[in-house]
Amino acid sequence: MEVVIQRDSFPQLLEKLNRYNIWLPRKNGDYWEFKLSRGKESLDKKYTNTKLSPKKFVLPQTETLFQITEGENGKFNIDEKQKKDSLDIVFGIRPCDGVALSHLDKVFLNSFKDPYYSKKRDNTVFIGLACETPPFENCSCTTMGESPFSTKGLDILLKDIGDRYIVEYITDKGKKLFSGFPNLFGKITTKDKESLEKIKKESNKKIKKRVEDLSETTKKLDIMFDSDLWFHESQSCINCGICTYLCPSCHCFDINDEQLSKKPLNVKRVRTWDNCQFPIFTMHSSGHNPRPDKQSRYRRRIYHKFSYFYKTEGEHLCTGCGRCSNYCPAGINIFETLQKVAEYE
Amino acid sequence: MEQYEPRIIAFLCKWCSSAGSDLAGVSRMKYPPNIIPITVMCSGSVSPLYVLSAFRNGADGVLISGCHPGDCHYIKGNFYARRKILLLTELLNYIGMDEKRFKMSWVSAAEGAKFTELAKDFVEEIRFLGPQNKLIRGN
Amino acid sequence: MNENPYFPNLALITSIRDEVGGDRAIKTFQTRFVNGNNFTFKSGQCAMLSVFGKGEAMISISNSPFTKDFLQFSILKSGRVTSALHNMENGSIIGVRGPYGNSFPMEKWKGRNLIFIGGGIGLAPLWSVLKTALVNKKDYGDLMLIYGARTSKDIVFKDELYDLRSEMTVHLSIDKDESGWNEFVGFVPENVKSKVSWPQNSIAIICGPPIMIKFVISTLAELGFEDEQIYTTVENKMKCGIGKCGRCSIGEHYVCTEGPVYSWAELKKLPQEY
Amino acid sequence: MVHIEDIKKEAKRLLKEKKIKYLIGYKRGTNGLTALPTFIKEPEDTDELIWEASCIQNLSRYLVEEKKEQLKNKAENTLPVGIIAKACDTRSIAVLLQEKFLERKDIYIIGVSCEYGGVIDQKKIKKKFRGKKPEKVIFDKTNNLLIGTKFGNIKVPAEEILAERCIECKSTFPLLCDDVFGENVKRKISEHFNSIKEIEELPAESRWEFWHGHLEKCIRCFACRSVCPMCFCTECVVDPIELAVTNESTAREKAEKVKWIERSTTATDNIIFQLVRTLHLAGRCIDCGECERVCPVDIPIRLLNKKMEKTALEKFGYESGFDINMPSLISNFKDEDPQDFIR
Repeated sequence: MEVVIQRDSFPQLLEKLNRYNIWLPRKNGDYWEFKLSRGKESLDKKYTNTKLSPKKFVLPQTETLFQITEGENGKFNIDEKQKKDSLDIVFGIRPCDGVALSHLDKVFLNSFKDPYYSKKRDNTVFIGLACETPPFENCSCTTMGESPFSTKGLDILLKDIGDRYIVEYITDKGKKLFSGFPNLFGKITTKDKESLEKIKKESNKKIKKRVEDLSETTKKLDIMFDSDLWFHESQSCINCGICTYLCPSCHCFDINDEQLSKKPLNVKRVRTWDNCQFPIFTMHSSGHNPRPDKQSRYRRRIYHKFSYFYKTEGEHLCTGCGRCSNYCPAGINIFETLQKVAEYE
Repeated sequence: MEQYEPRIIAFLCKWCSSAGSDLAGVSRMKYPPNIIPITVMCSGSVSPLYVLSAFRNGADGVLISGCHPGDCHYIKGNFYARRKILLLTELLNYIGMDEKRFKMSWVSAAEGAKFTELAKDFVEEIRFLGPQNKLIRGN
Repeated sequence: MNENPYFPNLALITSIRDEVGGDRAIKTFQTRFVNGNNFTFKSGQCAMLSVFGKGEAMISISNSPFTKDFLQFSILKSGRVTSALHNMENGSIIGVRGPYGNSFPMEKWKGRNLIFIGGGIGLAPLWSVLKTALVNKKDYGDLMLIYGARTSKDIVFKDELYDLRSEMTVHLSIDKDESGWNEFVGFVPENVKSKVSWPQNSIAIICGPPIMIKFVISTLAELGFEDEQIYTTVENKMKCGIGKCGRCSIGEHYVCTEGPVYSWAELKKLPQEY
Repeated sequence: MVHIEDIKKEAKRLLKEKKIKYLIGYKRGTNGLTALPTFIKEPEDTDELIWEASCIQNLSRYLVEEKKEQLKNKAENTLPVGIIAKACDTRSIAVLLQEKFLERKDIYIIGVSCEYGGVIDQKKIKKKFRGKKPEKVIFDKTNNLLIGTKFGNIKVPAEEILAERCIECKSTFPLLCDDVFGENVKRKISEHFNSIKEIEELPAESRWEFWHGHLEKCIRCFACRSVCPMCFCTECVVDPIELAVTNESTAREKAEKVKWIERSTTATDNIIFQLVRTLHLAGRCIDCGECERVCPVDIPIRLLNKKMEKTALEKFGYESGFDINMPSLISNFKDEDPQDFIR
């Protein structure tokens, strides 16, 4: 279902929602990030996309799973900390990052449902903002078979058509959120629909497809595990964690105990982001490492995204947001690797 | 209201300063119990990481004390310490940690009185500054 | 049991037995849950043990599912968590969650001869399946165990191995000769070569260090074993145990959910990242 | 003037005559103006080499990677590795030689002088040329830059688009070179340590706010550590487990490894990580500015190192990266070292 809201009415909408935590994209120095709203605000017209992906709303970098305290005569009490009950509303999720949320859902809500993820997912409303122009040069959602107007993973999608937004409700959760204030929203007109179609067409045109045929890439991966392409592609890699930490779909994590006090024992079991590009990620206690060099780690990242995940979930674990390639210190571009794989003989 | 009692970690070299603090003890010169001494083999063996770790674990002040120049049991350990600690002092100051919370001193095995005086002054100084809350773990 | 898959259920250590001493010490622990009964598991599965304040480690369950009143783990002292476990006493409380992973396809093996091949601490995961096979001895053909350790002191389950000889063939080996040792001297693959002669209708189940597994597999292939006749268990570093955290992955498999038991026919097809 | 054709010719010769194993240099980037590292083995591939103001990276990091691989594989190095190095890059190689991490015979340095220029700051370019894509940057001798775009040349004062470190550069001429291209010229744009003046003059509380605010954002991607040629330890204090584990490591060694900081990205632990890194780089950092360039959350890491550089110079008269025979800053002392801070 689609309705329309005037751009001028947007601050009023925020005001009506002010009992919730509202997150808006805001500029911090040179880059955008999600910040708590200060009240009557609009969505900045200059907004491109956040540098850090919105995965932190459902998979924070640091998250306490539970606290373990030692009681009398060696007994332990385990307190499952799940304090989050308030609703978070995030405005300005780009459709690519919405797609990433749908990937994370596949990982965390399938067998062995993750209660921490699931609770945060339920208590967050993700409001997307379609891209009328691609925010970055490396944007390429179309390569991944998605579009700048994709609705996957989102609750609501806003489409900017100049002086107003077309509001598309995707989930019931989204619909319910705005249902209390009908007078802010108007009916969508034929003219609105026409201008949307025009913008959509333009936008799709502006996004470059960076890999001609991704299905070819996936096919080729089956036969080129031992290729020396991986050595050459990863030669300039420096083993940092930028690509995976900025990636909206990457979700590997670590679990550690952090002692608050020794006697009586008080421990937090903490989950933090982890990273397949770090050498210690897979290292055994014996020192043996199944993926000992950067070539095998880079290969792992590409295979996980474009072969393994595709085999198990039927989708590529990439949204084409381009963050890894925009910010790689060594300038490694994932799309170029994928194209080379597709052309591999 | 209860008086605030600062916690101060003191890294004392085994050969001079630790002996100096012992001398203060056996001579019945009372130094404040706020000082928690940790004996190290040499002031030169104190890594800046120990200092940061002490603050992280709740120290309100950190003292490093070694032999006077020329008296080091290992000939020149305290000279190395002097360089390292100056760098650390400058850096902590630069990031806005209160420089008064971090001190270095030369105390020989015979200077029980100097140690007592130093300890008293340091504790009072920190008491005036209040609890250290910048580099506390978990924050 | 708690619905939260990360929740460690409190368990009491009811017995600790020293197997091997020294730098690479091995101890065998038995545990019982503080509240309620043990979970049911199958041979080959693992459990995540926590020592609070130190962290978690994935350990294979070494008793047979038929013994229901305890869970048994034989643990090599190797890192932070396992060292902490070695420092524990009878009556200490740890956390246990699981069971995780697949199991040995014992139904499928009915009517076949079973050859268990283990090295070092690798006997622990084999022990569960071996004990289960002994309970249903009539379902299987001949049973044989080939087990090797670095020295005679590094042999685990010594007493039980002695008792075992009355029920099945047991071949032991050590890497270098020692006085008083009158069994095979040499590496496990060599022992396999000298003792195994009947690939027909047999299943070989291997567990040990990665390098041993590799060589035993090629030895068995030489002896005429088909890929489908060879089974092994794979160990990779694990953190979550439920197929999410990403580090135990081999290709599209997560060892904690799709593994740890693989036939060589299956494992061969995956990237050799273990 | 540096002519890229000369560099290509020399590179080709070195590879043809098998004087070097391979060459680490720069090639045209595909993503905007920035050059990319390239590893050339075949003489005919030298045509892809470029030299311009977008050759930002300090390639000596890859010498460190090469050395680590060698150590791991216990391989003998037969031929030196060639590297194209700017003045600052040669200073980092100098420190690696001074610390005996690298051996002089294992590297072949093709030094290139930055002359009147330096390298550009991508962020500054992005801001300045919003919408227009710069294609070429040329320096003239008057501290101005000529930027070529589709819309013609634009003249910009150097400090507006040069990287901060280049503005404060001590010397634009490389040292220790086997081959050198370009002239040794004097040029000065700004006083040394100008960049940290502003922070130093703030009151303590504001300094704390500044650094706390920045370091709070750290996501511990460790790009700063990974890109730094001086961060060559096999094991870092911040790693949750020991990296230097081998088959021989005992369980006790592994179990008793001190956890100085936790993996949780709390502000305190982020600050401690960066402070430890800064201290470890004191007297070693040669200000190539790579850590700051790669930081995804824009922490001005360079300004931490700059403070140590200043302290080393002012208090101990020590300057890193110029003399490979000098004992390093903290493995040495002088009797007259300041001690007025000690009671």
